[in-house]
Amino acid sequence: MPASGVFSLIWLLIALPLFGAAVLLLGGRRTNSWGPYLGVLTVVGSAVLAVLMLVAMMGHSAEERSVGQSLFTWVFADGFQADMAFQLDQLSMVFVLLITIVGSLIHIYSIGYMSHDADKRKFFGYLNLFVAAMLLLVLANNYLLLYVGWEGVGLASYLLIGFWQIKPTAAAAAKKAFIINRVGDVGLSLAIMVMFVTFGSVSFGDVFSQAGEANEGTLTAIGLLLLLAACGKSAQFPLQAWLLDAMEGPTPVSALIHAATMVTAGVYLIVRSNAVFDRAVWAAGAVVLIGLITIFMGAIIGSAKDDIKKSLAGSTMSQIGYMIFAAGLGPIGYVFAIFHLLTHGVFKAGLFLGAGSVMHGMKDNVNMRRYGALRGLMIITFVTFMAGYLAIMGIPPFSGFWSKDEIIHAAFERSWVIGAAAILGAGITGFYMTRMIAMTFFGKARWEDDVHPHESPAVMTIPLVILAIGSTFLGMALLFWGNIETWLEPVVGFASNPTQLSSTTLLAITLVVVLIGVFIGWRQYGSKPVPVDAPSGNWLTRAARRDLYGDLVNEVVVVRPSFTLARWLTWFDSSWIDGFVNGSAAFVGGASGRLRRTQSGFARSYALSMLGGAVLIVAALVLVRLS
Amino acid sequence: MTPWLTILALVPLMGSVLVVLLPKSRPTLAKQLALAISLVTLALTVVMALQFNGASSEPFQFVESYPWIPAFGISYSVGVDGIGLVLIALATTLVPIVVIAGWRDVDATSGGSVKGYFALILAMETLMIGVFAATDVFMFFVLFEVILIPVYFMIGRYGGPQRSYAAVKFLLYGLLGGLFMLTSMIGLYVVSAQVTGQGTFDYLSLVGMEMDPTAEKLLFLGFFFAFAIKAPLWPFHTWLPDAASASKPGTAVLLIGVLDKIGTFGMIRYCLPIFPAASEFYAPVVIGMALVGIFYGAYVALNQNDMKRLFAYSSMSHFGFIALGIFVFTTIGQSGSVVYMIAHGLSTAALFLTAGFLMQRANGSSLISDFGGVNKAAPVLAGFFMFAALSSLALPGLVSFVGEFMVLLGTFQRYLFVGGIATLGIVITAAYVLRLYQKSMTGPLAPKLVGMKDLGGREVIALMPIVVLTLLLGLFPAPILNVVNPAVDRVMTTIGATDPSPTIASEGSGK
Amino acid sequence: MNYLAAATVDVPFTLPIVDYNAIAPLLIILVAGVVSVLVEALLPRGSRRFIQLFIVFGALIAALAWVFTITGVRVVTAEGAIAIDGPALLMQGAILVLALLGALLMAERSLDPSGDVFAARASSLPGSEDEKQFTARGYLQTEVWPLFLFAVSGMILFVSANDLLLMFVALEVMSLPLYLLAGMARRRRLLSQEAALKYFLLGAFSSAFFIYGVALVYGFAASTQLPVIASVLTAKSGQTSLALIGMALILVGLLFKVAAVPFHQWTPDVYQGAPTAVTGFMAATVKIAAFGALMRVLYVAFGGMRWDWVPMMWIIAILTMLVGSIIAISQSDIKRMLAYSSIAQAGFILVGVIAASPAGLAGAMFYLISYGFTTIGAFAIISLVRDESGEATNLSKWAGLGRRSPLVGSVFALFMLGLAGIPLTSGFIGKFSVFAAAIASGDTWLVIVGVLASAIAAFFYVRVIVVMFFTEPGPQTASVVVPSAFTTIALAAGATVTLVLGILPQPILELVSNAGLFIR
Amino acid sequence: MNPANYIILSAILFSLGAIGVLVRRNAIIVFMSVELMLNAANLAFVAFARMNGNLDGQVAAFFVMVVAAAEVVVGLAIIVTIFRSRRSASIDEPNLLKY
Repeated sequence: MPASGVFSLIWLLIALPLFGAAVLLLGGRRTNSWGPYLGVLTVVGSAVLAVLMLVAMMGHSAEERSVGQSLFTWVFADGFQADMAFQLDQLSMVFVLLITIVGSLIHIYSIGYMSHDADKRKFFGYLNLFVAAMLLLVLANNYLLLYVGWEGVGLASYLLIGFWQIKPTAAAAAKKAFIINRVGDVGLSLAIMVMFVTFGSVSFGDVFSQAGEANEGTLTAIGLLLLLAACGKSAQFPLQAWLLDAMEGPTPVSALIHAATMVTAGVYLIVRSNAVFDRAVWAAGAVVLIGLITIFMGAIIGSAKDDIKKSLAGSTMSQIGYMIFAAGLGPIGYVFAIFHLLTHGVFKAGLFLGAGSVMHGMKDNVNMRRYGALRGLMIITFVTFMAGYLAIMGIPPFSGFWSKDEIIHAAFERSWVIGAAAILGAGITGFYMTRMIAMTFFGKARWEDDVHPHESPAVMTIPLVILAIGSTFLGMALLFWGNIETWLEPVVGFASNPTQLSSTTLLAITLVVVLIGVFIGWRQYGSKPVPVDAPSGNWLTRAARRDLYGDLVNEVVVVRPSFTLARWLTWFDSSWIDGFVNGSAAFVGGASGRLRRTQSGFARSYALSMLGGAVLIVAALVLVRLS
Repeated sequence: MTPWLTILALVPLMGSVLVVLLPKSRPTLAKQLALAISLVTLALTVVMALQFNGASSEPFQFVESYPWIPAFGISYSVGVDGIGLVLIALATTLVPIVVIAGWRDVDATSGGSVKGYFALILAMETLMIGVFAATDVFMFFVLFEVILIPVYFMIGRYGGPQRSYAAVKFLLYGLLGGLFMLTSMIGLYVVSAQVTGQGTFDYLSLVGMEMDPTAEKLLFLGFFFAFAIKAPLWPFHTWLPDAASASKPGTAVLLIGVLDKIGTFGMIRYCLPIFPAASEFYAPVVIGMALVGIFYGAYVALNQNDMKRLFAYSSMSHFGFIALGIFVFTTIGQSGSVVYMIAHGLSTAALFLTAGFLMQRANGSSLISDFGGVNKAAPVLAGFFMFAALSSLALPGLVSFVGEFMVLLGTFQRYLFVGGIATLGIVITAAYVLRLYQKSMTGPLAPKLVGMKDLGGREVIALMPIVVLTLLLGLFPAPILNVVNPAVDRVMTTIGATDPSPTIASEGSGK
Repeated sequence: MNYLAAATVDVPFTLPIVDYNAIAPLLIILVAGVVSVLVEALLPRGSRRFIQLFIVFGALIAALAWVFTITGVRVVTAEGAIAIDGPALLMQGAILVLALLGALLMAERSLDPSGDVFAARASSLPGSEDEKQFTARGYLQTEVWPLFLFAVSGMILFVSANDLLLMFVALEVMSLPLYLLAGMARRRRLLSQEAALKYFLLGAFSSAFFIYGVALVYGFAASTQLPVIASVLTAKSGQTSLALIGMALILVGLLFKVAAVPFHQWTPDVYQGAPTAVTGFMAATVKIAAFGALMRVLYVAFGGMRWDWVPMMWIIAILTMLVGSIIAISQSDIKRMLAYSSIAQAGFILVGVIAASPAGLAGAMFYLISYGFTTIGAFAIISLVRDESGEATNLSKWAGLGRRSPLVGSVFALFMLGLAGIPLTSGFIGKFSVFAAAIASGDTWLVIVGVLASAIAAFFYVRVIVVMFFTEPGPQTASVVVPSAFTTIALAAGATVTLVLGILPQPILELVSNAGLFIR
Repeated sequence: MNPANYIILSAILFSLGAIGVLVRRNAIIVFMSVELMLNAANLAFVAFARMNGNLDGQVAAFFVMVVAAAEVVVGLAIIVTIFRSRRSASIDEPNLLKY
């Protein structure tokens, strides 16, 4: 359906934050005073626009809810065309809402969080850039344009992780994130190429409508390549290593980009490409497997970290693992992947901002072993954090419960083994989240002497409160009021089989497992005093502290060989290739030096060479004649 | 009909002469005059480009032809197709930028003649316009060779400590390539005399000429060798790092940004249409060289401590992409290559100029290890540097992405695995570009840079057009594609290559 | 008795038919030479210079004008001894023009503080009392002019000699004065004298080869006239060994003059030792004359034996190009470097000669003309660069010269680029012409060697530019003397032709191709 | 006597002259060796004239003699000059110009 009415402003959704970014980044220091407000305003503007569009969309019947807007032909050559064109359908809509609303909250929060930073306009510029790119990602109507948003968010993420570039670790983390993401981008690039070679087009419409005609091998290849892309952006195994380092960025960034939105882009990609995955069984299976592995990796890492943000990052990996996992389940899972994505986006944002609020009061210390007993001093933070805590564990009726429960349910529809694994993951979630709560808000105070914990200003707590409300009620709202299944069904399809176990039994089992996790966590960290210096721990703890050796593997398998190769090639270049060039010059020069000695200065030797030449000429002529 | 191309070429030439004739005591006047002339040229280019008819069926537009050396069938013939047009536009755009950026690069105290530098730039502009506009093979060759001379002087006279070595290496390497091309070109002339009875260097007459296959292969080699040195493709590249590191930033911009494009331009304009069968025969070799170059350049760049050398190796890697796109014989690949040429010109300009501004603030050092923390001390400079780096790593949304993606897509379309492997190159590109940024711009401020100033107005003015163009053309590449696509289609028709069609569609048509 | 009787028998004496119109340029120069000798003998010292210059320039211009009026003449005259045809006239004209430029250089008197670049009296001992007196009295040299005129007349005869014997005479008329001129430098007398001695001895040695070859060919063909030799060669095609050896020896003599390897070794020594003006004159004109004779002999007389001499000439050409280019790289004296360069250039011209086609002949002639102008200009500049000990020919003294004197530096750079064969200079068109001819004749590999040699050669030409422009001037840097109009004109002519023939070569290309072939 | 023998004799003389140029150091003797070579040519001319039955060769011999005389004039002048400045007629001694 072509865009009309409010939908003719789809481009404005992106343009508003982009404009903000341009003004802030080009304006320089003079925008420092009013720039942050402009940044907030543009994103809020987009959010308002998005809500208006939602309302308009709800006014249409299910079949007419997808609208397209084409601005101009972007890249074209014989047989190839990619338009600068947008598509706003139900799936995009929920993403747009998530991005703009959570984005707005985080922008507002950042006003307080970044108030003392000299470069805050830059920060807001980057954030705006991120929002614009993310919106482009979810609004694009073809893969190539999606790619622009895809790398755009990667860039924004890079810029924001490295925002405090003066810290070498931050700069290194930013670079690492970008490069690992690039590996994923290779997957996306190649997927686009395979699509073009197969379908002659890269627009969603053409690819999905023809997907049935392609052979399964091709579709599997596309699926796997898209999965690679998703792994990069969503920090799934084996490209997970960057996310933990990304916590070097300011906390609002972690909340917005590395929890709520960007890292979920992989989920979006897979769900968006459901037409491909539905017909590529192996690729879908790989998605499930990757999701499962990451659920546990993330959870284990999250259980061992003392850095509150890194622990949350592990949790994020794990939760996105759930989404990927759900997306791999096919039509029974797509809806819930998105559902969990939305609830997670809200509660994880709340958790991160809560963590940020704690750090704000703790002089930016992130070590949970230096926290403790903060519940009395930061009441709002504590309460909102608890909302997120309960939501992430899936305690009814908090929002995470509804979405996670549906995923576990769907997993059981596929097979009890993966279902059981999903429940186990939920149990570990209970453990590490309890550990976090216990170390941060309960127990004894373990602060350093010069730290005076205090509650954050209203500009930070208000978003916390809003997110906490979201963490509490969003699940119910979406499920019962928003009818998320029927909303998304026209785009992603929906199917459900009855499972062997009744949903009540499943629910009970899940809750029991989670509570076991909570219990273990509380026994370990809540009821016992927490040592300020971390005990060495068992092998799993040690491994988890080192991100399960993800960096080590990268270092040994990729980085070191690359640099060795680079050094070797540099040597080869200078000694052999350039050596050959300079060597031939030196050879000629040397020949020159020797040959000039023949010019002895003695007339008689010249005469000899003349005579010799004459004899040779005569001999040669005669020989040629005789032969 | 207005002789647009001749006017366009003559304006900077006259400007060059005028600048030389100025008194030595008026260096500022020389700069102002050079700037004015280059801006006039740019304006003329814009006016000309607006009159270019993208849909025309003529192979060349703005055609002029006068006999020059009839004894050898040589004429002064100019004309542009879309490819030539955009490259001329690139040259005339970059020249004023280089003039502004290089405003203080040369001063009388450092022993260099100010007016000489700017006169050389203008002379180069003439030659660059001519080389892209020539439709006579001999004329092309002449300009191709002569252009070495101003660059030689620009490197040798105004360059860094290694300038003599670099200049001589550059010139000799270029001459060697040119001489082989000369041999081939003469061979072509002789063949044309045998085939048509009248030897000619006219491009359009030579295209489609029947040749003995063996002769064609040999003649192709001569041309290709010259272009491979110019572009430079692996393994003929070692002059480039030396030349780049010894040059002034402005020289390097013109050298790598525009001049080296003559190599890839030559491949698509001369190698392919004149020697279609040989091009096909050698395509695997060229693709191999290109592929090696992509990774080789990137890996070596990863290990460089000299910024300018790093850019040189990075360019070599990019030239690998460009050559790849040309020799896979797909419309998308070749269009992509042309876009990539423009994009690379712009990103090279951005890189070298920002790096140049940076180096000025560090007493001319170009060692990465001498830098660090610039971001804090000079955010504007760092911002431009970031942008240049992103442009170099082909961030989607920038024009380099359009080029790179089209090249990869075109490659993939023809050779699945080559395309797949080449795509991996984007990771290493990111690695070395970001490593450079990390080492030079982030972290604590390097001791050498204490008290450094951020970019001034002039420097920002020089860089801004590049940024704007890179972004604008990245989001709206139609101005390039509209004129380049028809030209590429013509090349494809000439060499008789057809694009592979999508599997689904072809199955559909097969049914 | 018989002998006496025979003497009294009235043998009818037929007057040889001489087309005086066609050989007038030669006669003009010869007569001028004789007059010049008389001037030297009869007139007082003070008035000689003006009159000599008048004679020299008058004769050269008159001869040149005459050449112009008789363009298109194709005759064999003087009983078959002299052939006036297109190439001959063209090369005569070129020799005359270049000789004009050479005369301008030799007439220059404002360079050396003592007034002249030539020794006041060539025979006087360097540093002797005798010499000092001469210098003190301001005696200046004018003997060079008759020598100069005779040399020019020899050259003019050399390119149109249709008879091997006459060619030998012409060779000697050309060479003998040059031997003397080489030894007349005012500064660095020992070098100059050594150059003269070497030049003379080796020249005489080579002309002995030449004349012995002529004798053998005469034995074979019973004639020394080139067309006759050619026809006898076709008639007696089975038994040509004698002609073969004779040709080889003749070629030795001619290749010596063109400075082809391995007969080249005199060149560097003579070029370096001789007075720069003489070197410039000699480098430009002798090359033309020698190549003119070489081509006439090869094409007219031995065209039928092409398959015998082509392989040999291939090797010589390759050796000449490579040896010249390679040795030049390690030279530090600029005159010596240009000498090796002239050897390399001879190799390139030989490529055109070997093509043995109209295009090859035209190409070689074009190359000769362009090379002549460029080289004479280059030597003109060398004569300007001086320090207190005379000409500063060591490259180290040229450091930064281009920065100190941009105009002179740029012009010299132009000459270097011209010699290197960079497009838009005459050298490029020259190379292009000969290479094109060679490829058309199937000598592709020869051209590839030529290309490689050009690349090597480019290095040392370019090095001069490096020295002049890319190095800082230091205390040892020589200064540039401001010349009088004489050198300035020669210099301007050299530079202009180098540039114009590079950009608009068509008129001269037409000239050389319209000159047609040698008359048989 | 067979005229061909004269040719052989002339070849021998020519070779002797050439060898003389190579082995002798005194400039005068070197020069005389060159003259010997010229005279070998003269002998060949005359012998060939006899064999060919025309007079051209004999005329040629006269020309060569004249040229030789001219060469003597020039040559001796040069040799004398160099002898005056170096006090030696060795051709190995002037050896400043080399390499």
